Amino acid sequence: MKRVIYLDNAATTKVRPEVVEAMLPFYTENYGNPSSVYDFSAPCKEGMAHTRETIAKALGADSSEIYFTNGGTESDNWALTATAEAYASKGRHIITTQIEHHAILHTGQYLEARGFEVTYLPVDETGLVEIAELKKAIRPDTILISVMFANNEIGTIEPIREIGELAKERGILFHTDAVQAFGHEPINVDEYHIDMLSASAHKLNGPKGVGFLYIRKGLKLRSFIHGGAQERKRRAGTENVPGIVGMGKAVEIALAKMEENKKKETELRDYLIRRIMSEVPYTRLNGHPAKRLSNNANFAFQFIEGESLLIMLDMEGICGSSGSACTSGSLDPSHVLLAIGLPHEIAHGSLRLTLSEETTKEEIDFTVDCIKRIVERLRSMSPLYEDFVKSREKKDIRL
Amino acid sequence: MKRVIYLDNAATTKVRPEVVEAMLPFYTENYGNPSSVYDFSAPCKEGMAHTRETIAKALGADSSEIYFTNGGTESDNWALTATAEAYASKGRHIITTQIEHHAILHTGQYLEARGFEVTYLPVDETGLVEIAELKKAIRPDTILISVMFANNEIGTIEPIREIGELAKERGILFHTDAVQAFGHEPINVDEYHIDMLSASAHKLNGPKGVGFLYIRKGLKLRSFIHGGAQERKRRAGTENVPGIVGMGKAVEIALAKMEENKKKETELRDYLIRRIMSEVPYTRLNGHPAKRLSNNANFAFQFIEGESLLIMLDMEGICGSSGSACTSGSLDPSHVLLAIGLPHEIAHGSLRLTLSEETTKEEIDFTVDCIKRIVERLRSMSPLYEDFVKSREKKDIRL
Amino acid sequence: MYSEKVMDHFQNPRNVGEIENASGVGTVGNAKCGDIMRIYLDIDEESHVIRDCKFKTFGCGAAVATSSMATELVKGKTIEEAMQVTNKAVMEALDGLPAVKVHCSLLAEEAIHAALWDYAQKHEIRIEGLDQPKSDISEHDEDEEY
Amino acid sequence: MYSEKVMDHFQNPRNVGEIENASGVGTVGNAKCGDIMRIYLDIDEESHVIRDCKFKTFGCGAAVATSSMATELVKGKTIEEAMQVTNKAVMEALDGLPAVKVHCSLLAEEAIHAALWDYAQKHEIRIEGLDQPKSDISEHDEDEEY
Ligand SMILES: Cc1ncc(COP(=O)(O)O)c(C=O)c1O
Ligand SMILES: Cc1ncc(COP(=O)(O)O)c(C=O)c1O
Repeated sequence: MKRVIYLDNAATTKVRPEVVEAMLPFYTENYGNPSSVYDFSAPCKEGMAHTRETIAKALGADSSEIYFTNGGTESDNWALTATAEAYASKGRHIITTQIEHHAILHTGQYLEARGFEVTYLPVDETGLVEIAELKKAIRPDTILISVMFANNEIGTIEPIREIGELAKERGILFHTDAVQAFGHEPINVDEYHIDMLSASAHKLNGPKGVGFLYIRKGLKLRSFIHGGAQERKRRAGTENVPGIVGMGKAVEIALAKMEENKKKETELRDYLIRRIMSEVPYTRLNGHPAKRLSNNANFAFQFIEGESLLIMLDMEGICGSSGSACTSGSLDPSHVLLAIGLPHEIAHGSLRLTLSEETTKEEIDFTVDCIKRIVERLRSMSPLYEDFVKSREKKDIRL
Repeated sequence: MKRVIYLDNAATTKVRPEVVEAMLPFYTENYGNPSSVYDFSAPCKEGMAHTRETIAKALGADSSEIYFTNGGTESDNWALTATAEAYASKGRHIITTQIEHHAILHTGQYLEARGFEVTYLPVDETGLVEIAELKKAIRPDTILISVMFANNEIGTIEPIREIGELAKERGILFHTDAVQAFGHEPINVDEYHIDMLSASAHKLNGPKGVGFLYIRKGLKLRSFIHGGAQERKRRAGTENVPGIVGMGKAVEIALAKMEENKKKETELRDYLIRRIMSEVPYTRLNGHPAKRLSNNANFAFQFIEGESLLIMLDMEGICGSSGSACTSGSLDPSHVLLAIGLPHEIAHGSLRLTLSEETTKEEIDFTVDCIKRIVERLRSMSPLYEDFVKSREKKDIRL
Repeated sequence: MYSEKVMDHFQNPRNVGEIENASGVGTVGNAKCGDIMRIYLDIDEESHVIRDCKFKTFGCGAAVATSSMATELVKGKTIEEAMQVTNKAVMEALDGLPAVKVHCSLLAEEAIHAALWDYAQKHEIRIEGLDQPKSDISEHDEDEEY
Repeated sequence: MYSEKVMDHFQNPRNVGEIENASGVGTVGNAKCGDIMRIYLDIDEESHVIRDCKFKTFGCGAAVATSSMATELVKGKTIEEAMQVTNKAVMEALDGLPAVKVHCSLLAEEAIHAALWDYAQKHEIRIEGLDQPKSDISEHDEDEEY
C-alpha cells in the first residue's frame, strides 16, 4: 500500500482506537434504545450521560446544557434558525462574519430569504474580526452574534472573549461555531460569555455523524428536528448511542492531551512554515502569524492553481486541501481567502496543511520537498508566471 | 449476566456483526472526508456509492434519488417541511394520519403554526386508512399526502399502493414513512407511486444515527440542513461514512433474508398471539389480524397499566414496550391506540412485543408464562378489576 | 429511573387488598391519566386511630409504590396525624421520584384524603383541613417547558 | 474523479511550453474562475497546416488535461480541420470529464479559436466559422439546479 501522509486534519481526523473500542459494545451488546424503560437500556443511558458530563466539564457548563446532534452543520443550523425564531419579536437582525463556514453562511441566507437581516462582518488581512466593526454593526434589533471560534481554512482564532463581553453588555445572544477549536483550544463558556456553541466529534478524533450544541440554560429555543421526546424534547430522533459514547471518549482524550499536542503541533507547524516561506519564492502565509490553530498552515503560492497542486501532492501520497473540503468541486475560490483580501488568482493557489499529533518531522520534510518541486513544475506551465517573468525581464532591461 | 429476551425490535435492533465489520475500516483506516479530492478518500466515496446503489436497487429507484440523513426523524422532517415550502404556491394543505410517528405529527404541528393546514385522517379499528376517507379529505390545494408504510405500534400495513395511485391520479405528492417497513417488507417506489420515502438503519440491524430519504427525480425540494455541498447540495454536513457503509451492509442482508425472516417471524408471532389470546382472559389483539408487520404483536390487557407490566417483565429479563419507546415517560396513552378506538384505560394497558430473526420458541414460551403470571398479579391489585369482578358477581346474582 | 425504595415497594407492595366493611373508602385518579388509586381505611371510632389500611392501584410503578408507601405511613396514626402525611413525605420516604412521576405522590395523598372524607361523611364529622376531594386529580404538567 | 486519460494528460502533459514568434497566440479564461489557458500555434502559411502547437495553463487538473489533449488534436491538422475540434471531441478523447469540469473543455476549444483568431488578424484573413473570441469565457453553471 502507498504510504499516506495525512495533512488534512481540519477536514476530518482519524478515529482513535480507544474511541472505537468504547463504541463497539454499543453495536452488538448494549444495542437498546435509550428511551426504553427496561434495564437492558441502562448502559446506553449511562454512556450518554457520561459523554454529556465530559463535554460539560470541558466547557465549564452544566450537563443539562449539552444537546447531542448529528454534527457541526446541524448544530449551526439549529442555533441560528431557532434563535431567529425565538427572538424574532425582539428583533430580526443577526451579525456574523464573512469567513464563517457554509453551515453558517447558507443558514444566514436561508434566514435572509425569510425576513431576517444578516450583517456579514469583514475581517482584517489576518482574518480577525475587528471589535470596532462589530460595535458599528450592532443595532437595537440585533438578536444574535455568531462568530466562529477559529477559522477552518486559515486557522485564525477570533477574539471570542471580547466579542462575548460585548454581546453580554448589549444583551445580545452570542453563538460560536467551535467545530475547529473544541478539543484543540481551551474554552470556557462562562469566561467567554458564550450562549451557544457548536462542535463536531470527527474534528477531534471522534466518529463522523455526531456533534453537539451547547445551549445556555434559560434560552428559549425550539427544537430544530421535531418528533420524539429525546434530548429533553429539544432534539428528536433515536440517539446515535455508539457515536455519542465515542465522542465522549474522544473529548476525554483530546482534553487530556491538549497541552502536549498543541506544543508538539505548533513546533512542527512552525518548522513547516519556516521551510516553505524560505524555500518557495512568491509565497504568502495566510491567516494570523500567532493567533492561529496550532496545527494549521495555509499558503498561497502565486501563479499556480490549487487543485493541480493537490493532485500532484496526492500522487506522492500527501493529503492536503485547497479551500475547505466541502467546497471542493466548486469553481469559486474560497470565500475566506477573498475576505482577507487575496486577489482571485492568488486565492486559487492556496494550500491548507493541517497536522495531527501523529505527524512527524520526516513527513513534513518530505512534504516540503514535494511542494518545492511541484510548485516549480506548475509555474513552468503557468501563463501567469510567464507574464510575470517577462515583465520582470522588461523591468530589468529598463533599469 | 442476566439473560435478556429482547422483544423490542420495533424500538431498535441489534447491529449485525457483518455490519460492524464493514464499518470498522472506516474509523481508523479509511477515515478520509469523502468530499476531499485525494485518493485516500476514494474508499469513502466508493463505500457511500455502494450503499446508495444497494438502497436504490432495493426500492427500484435510481441511486441519484437516495439522500443520506441522520435517521428516520430527520427524513420525515425534511420531506414535510421542504415539500410544504417548495409547493406552497400551489397549495397549503397536507394530509396525513392520526397514527403517524411523532416525527410526522410534530412536524405537522410545526407547519400548522406556519400557515399550513394539516388533515389527520382517522383509521379504522384495525389501524387501516380508508381510501374513501382519504378521497373526501383531498382538496384542490392539497400538495402532499404522507401515510406511513407500516405503523410502529400496532404493526398495521397501510394500503400504500392504493394511496399512491390515488395521489398520482390527483397530482399530489406522496410521502411514506417506511421506517418500520423498509428492509422488512418488499417496497417498490414505482409500483406504489411513492415520491418520497423515509427510512432508518437502526430498525433493520444497522447502526443508529443514519437513514435516508428517497426523493423522486424532478421534485424541487430545498435542503433541510444548510451548509456544504454534500449529497448533491441537498444535505449539508460531513457524511457519517462508517454509518452509511453499515447501513448498506444491513440493507443488503435484510433484503437477502427478507422472505426467510418474514416466514420465521410470522410463525413465531402467530404462536405468541395464539397462546396469549387463549391463555390470558380479557385481552385484545391490537392492529390488523393479517395486514401487519410479521414481527409485531400488540396486546391490550384489560384492567392493568402498561408500565407496571413492563417493569415486571424487565425483572424477568424480557424487553417489551408500551406505546412507542420515544414517548415513554409521557403520561399520555398512545395516540395510536386511541385512534383505533381503544378507551383510555385499555390503551394504557397495552404491550408491544416485536420479534427478530433470533427470537426462539423457547423465549416466547417463557415470555407468555411470565405475562400470564404478571397480568394476574397486577389484576389482583387493580381497582378496575375489583369493580369488574363485583359487577359481574352482581349480574350473576341477578341472573 | 426509579430508586431502590420505589422498586422495593413496587415489587413487594405493602397492604395490597380490600377491607370489608371499611370505615372509609376513597378512589381517585382516572383512566385517562392512567392512574387510579383506591384506599380502604379501618378506623377506630373512639381513638380515631387508623388500625388498618389497604389499597388497590391501577397505574405505573410509581403509582403502586406511592400507594404502598402512603398506606405504610398512615397505618397506626390518628386521623390528625394522617392528615400531615403529604405527598412530599411519601416521596421522601421513597428516596424521591422522577419528575414526571411526582403526580403519583399527589394522587396517593389525595387517595388518603378521599378515604378520610368518606369516613367523615359517614360519621358526619368534620376533619380539620380536609375538603371534599376532587373526583379526580388533574394532571400536573411536566416539569420543563421549552 | 478523473478518468485515466485525464490523469495521464495531467501528469504528462503534451506540448507544454511556448513558441517563439508564434503564428498565433490566444489566451482565454480569467483568474476569477480559476483557469487561464494560452495556446501558441505555428502555422504553415501556404498549406494552413498547424505544424506545432504549445500551451501554458493555469488551472485545475482538467484544465491542464484538456489543454494538452486539445493541442494534440489540432497538431498536424489544417486550420479548417482544427475548427472542427470541438470541446466534445476533447472530452471524448479524454474519456469524459466530471460535470463540474466540462467548462474546461469549452475553454480549451476557445483557446484554440483565440489563437486562430490572432493568426487571422495578423494575416488579415477570414476563417470560416470563427468569430472574435470573448476575452474570457463565462462560467457555465453547474449541471444541476435544485
Ligand atoms: C414509524 C417511525 N417513523 C419514524 C421513526 C423515527 O426514526 P429515528 O428514531 O431513527 O429518527 C420511528 C422510530 O422511532 C418510527 O417507528
Ligand atoms: C468551522 C466549521 N463549522 C462547521 C463545520 C461542519 O461540521 P460537520 O461537517 O461535522 O457538520 C466544519 C467542518 O466541516 C467547520 O470546519
